[in-house]
Amino acid sequence: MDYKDYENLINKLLEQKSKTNDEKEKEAIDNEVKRMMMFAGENLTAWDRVYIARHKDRPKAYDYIKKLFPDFIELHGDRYFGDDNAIVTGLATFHDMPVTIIAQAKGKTTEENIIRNFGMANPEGYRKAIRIAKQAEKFNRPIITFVDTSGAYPGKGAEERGQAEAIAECLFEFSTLKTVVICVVIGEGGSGGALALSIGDKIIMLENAIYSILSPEGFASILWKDETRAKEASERMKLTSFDLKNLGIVDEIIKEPLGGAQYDFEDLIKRLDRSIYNSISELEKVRMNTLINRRYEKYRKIGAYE
Amino acid sequence: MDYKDYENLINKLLEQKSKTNDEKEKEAIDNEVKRMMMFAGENLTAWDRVYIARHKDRPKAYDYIKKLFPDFIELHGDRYFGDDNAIVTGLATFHDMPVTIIAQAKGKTTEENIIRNFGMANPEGYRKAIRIAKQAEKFNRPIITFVDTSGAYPGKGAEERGQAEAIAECLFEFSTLKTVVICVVIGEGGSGGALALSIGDKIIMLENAIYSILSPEGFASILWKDETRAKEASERMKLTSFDLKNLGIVDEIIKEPLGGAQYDFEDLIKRLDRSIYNSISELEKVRMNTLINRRYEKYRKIGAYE
Amino acid sequence: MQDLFNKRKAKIDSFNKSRKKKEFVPKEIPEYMFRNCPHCNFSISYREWIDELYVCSRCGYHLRISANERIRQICDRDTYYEIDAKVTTVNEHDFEGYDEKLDIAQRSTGLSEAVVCGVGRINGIKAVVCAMDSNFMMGSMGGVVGEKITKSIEYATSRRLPIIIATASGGARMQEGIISLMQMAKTSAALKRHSDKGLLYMTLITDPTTGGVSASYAMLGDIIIAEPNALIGFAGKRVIEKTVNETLPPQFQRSEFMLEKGFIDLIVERRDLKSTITKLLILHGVK
Amino acid sequence: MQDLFNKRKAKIDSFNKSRKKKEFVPKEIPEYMFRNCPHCNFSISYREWIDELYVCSRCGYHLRISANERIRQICDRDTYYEIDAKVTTVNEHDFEGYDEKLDIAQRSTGLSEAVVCGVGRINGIKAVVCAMDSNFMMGSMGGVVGEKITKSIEYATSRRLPIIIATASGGARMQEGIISLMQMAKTSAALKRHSDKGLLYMTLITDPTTGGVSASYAMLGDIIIAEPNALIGFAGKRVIEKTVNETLPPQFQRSEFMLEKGFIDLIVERRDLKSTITKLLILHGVK
Ligand SMILES: [Zn+2]
Ligand SMILES: [Zn+2]
Repeated sequence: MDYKDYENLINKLLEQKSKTNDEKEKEAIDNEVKRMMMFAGENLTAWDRVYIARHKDRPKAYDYIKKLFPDFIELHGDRYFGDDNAIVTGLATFHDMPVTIIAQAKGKTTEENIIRNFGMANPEGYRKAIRIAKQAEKFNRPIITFVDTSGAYPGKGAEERGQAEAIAECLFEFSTLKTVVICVVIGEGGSGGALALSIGDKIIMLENAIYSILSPEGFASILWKDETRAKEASERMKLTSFDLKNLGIVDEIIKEPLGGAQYDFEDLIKRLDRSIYNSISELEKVRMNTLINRRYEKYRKIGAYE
Repeated sequence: MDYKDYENLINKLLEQKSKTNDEKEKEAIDNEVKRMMMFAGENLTAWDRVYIARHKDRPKAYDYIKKLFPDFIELHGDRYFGDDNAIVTGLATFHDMPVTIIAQAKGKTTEENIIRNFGMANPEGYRKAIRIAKQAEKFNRPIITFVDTSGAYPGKGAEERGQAEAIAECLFEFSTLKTVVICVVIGEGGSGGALALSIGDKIIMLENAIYSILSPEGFASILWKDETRAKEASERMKLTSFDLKNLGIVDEIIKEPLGGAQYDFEDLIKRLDRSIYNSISELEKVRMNTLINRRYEKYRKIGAYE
Repeated sequence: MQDLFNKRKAKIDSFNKSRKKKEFVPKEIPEYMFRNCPHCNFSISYREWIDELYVCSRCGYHLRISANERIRQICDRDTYYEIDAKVTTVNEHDFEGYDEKLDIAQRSTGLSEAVVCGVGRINGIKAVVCAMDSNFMMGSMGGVVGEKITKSIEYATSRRLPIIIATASGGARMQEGIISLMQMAKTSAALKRHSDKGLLYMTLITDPTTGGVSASYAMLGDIIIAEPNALIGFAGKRVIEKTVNETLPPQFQRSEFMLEKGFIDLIVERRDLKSTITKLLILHGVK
Repeated sequence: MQDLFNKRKAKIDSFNKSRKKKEFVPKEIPEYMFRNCPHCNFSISYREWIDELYVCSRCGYHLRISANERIRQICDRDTYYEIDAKVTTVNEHDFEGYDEKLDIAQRSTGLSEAVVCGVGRINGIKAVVCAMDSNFMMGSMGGVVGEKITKSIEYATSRRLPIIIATASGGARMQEGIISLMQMAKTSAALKRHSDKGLLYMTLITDPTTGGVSASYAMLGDIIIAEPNALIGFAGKRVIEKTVNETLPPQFQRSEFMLEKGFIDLIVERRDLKSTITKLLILHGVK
């Protein structure tokens, strides 16, 4: 049984509860829900995490921004072609320190998702990210990125305006950006579109976030010509936070409440806040050259063979 | 009588000559033509020069490139949006030295002008110029620009893609470009669209080229609400090479053959080649900091008041 | 010639002296007690216009305001002083009718030129602040405007100060011809030096900002703020319409449109302007 | 495990030894004496294919060629030597069927991986030259490809050499998952260091160059050359068509199209490739 099935069951139970007046039944339902949450939440498969990472109720970048950076000022535009709403950039103070935020912003409602193109950026989104990152470098502001996208937008205009070039330029520029860069994978981290905003000195990943070369559906479709084998693919793709920590790609995992980030967002935010703060404090002590060299080595050693 | 009227007369005389077999008449016509050329060519008004600068037979950037840089390799694209045919960029060897060429390229035929948008660049043209200029800086290549445009293209797309920003960025970046920049005004130098490629260490101007804040027609239309007073405007605009030399904006004038560059292009090229070569040789000896400071002072002092 | 110069200088001097006293009497006060909103036609008392910073309390329309009013709205009271206020044309402009036009502009605005440049404090933070005035020959940029802007930028560079320029300009000062065009190069070059020192430059684009000013310092801000519905563009609407042979939508080249097109960082209403600028200064490490 | 590794190593060693002798016998020679042009169907003798550098003498169609043939066409005879040729996977890939696929690719191409990296001379000018081979698992980039490319870039950086990479890739090596994705970051970072030293990087984009290779080193050249009609893009055509729900024109994502869109510096026919690269090297001050 997948986590999704438990969720359905729980929802049904909760509906049942809302219809009854019998206090005993209510209590029984509560206990059952708790038990199921515990059981399901503690035995999550990779596929369950894919489901949770994409959950519509899962907090999105804007939720994190609102909580972590209440004085956030959004800055728009790439100064070439447009302002991409799939990537949100801006400035804020964080523990009395100016910081730059670059976030892949999925929406929570259909309307918002249409505006945000379901979090799939066009080249102008990546170019905005580079522009804002270079300003962070100029003004010595740490950068915090939030990664949450199924991938870069595979649209016609995106290709015409150089999706490949824009992503490559992100990888190129962030690799030597002379300021501390913290990346937080909060939901889906899919393909080059996610990688473009994942070049940093510290990669933090939420427990139930996923990060992979492409979606399990795409993976199954390419390798097995069968999109429906996505579940099977997810189990082999090493896309969970634990897999990525083992591979040395992720530096720190932030534990989530049972069922996912939305179940106790305040607590999660508190721990994430501390983690980001500690990371910046620690990294700001490192000499800039050392920082850039370490960043290089971090990526350099992945897939290094004798 | 304008130069244009003399030109018409001369053309009529030449037609007459082609129809006669009388050697004496032919000789008489030749003498008359010569006399008229001399008279007209030596008494050019500003308006005559506007006519000559825009003449369809006047050599265009490609003519200069072919003669001065026979091994020219064209490089395309701004790496953001498109390749603008109104600005041609590339590399060549010039007296055994690698150089970068950035040229506003009007066409000579209607077909070519349609491709080249009559030499009126879009933002991607200016962004290509910046990209190519920064590469010249990286690889220590002198840059030679050719200026010949009635202005930046006032199109809808041009505005949407930031014509103002693209021109501003040219002015900004060229002002501290760490390589020698030579600008050659070969035809029309109109408004910010021409200025964008005129930021350099030495400004060379062909005798009959013009350079102005906008076209005489536009000038008359804005100031007097009467486009037909363009001729009158041209006389007041100080747009000839001599005016600009007096104002300290142009550093050197290259004399043209009677009637304009096309009447003895080989000779003109020889002198232009020497002038560019001498300028580069001289400027390459200057320390980079001094060069950049001098470039700054060159523009700094224009319109400086106590 | 020298006479003319002395006359103008005297006039400006006396104006500068007089201005100190008048500083907090906004000169936008109309002759009548009420002035209708040019957008929604709502009748608003001038007291309210002043209190609302010349923004229509009904429809939010932002009236064009003078350079001095702009500075009043941005800078802390009694902190602003002009730098190089006396820069003015020493050359005779031989363009027919130009002297008269200048004279009328100077009399009607009380300014010597289309820009006011100086240093002030914004919620205590020191910054160079320049404001253009579209009432002065449409805020056109001639040699003096270019020179004053450049001097202000250089002042900021040498003292490591941030600079904020509020733009309002129809473009180049035609009467000064090529000299005017060259101001684009001069101001941009000065900004490059300022930027290379790691200093902050913010533009506040107000209605209208077109032509040579848009294609130079207006578009070079690290941060580009625009007022709502301000016209921002290089070419004029009529020229474009003639070129492309179509009618442009009303929102074309307006702040909101240009934000969508990627050229404006943020649009800020006038009532939030000072606090936003303050926050941005702090976020750029300016103290 | 170690056995498997030794076995593969031995195989590659023996291949490397054997290759020296075979270097000038192009392996594209087909079994039959004639091979039709896949584009115009013209029947061409294999001698002519070889002489014409695998370009159809009738329609100009550029056949896909192997990495070794590419190197032969670019580098001077007997000047090319591989660097880190023996880099190969030491980890067991636990992805089902991957080892077999690798084995088949290795046998059929005679290569250890989808890229050949080394140093050679181009009309006497020393340069690092890497060539990808689309016959090897569609030129997909896994850890070994990323590592070899990165080592080559680092080699070029430390010796102040220019580097030329001929790309041909369907994208990431799916079987290696996230390791494959990370090669985009690794190669791009290495190129940034190379570039920061003022050194020249040229890409030669050949058919097809898509996915992760296009979104990393393929698009980062100081100069980006493409072969005629090469497919260049990030997303696959079918994915795009599904996304936008329209049929794309045949020229979409082709070299000529991408040049128009501003992403390709120049398109060079194969017969002019070596001379053009030589000229470009000289024009960048490489001797
Ligand atoms: Zn109103
Ligand atoms: Zn063929």
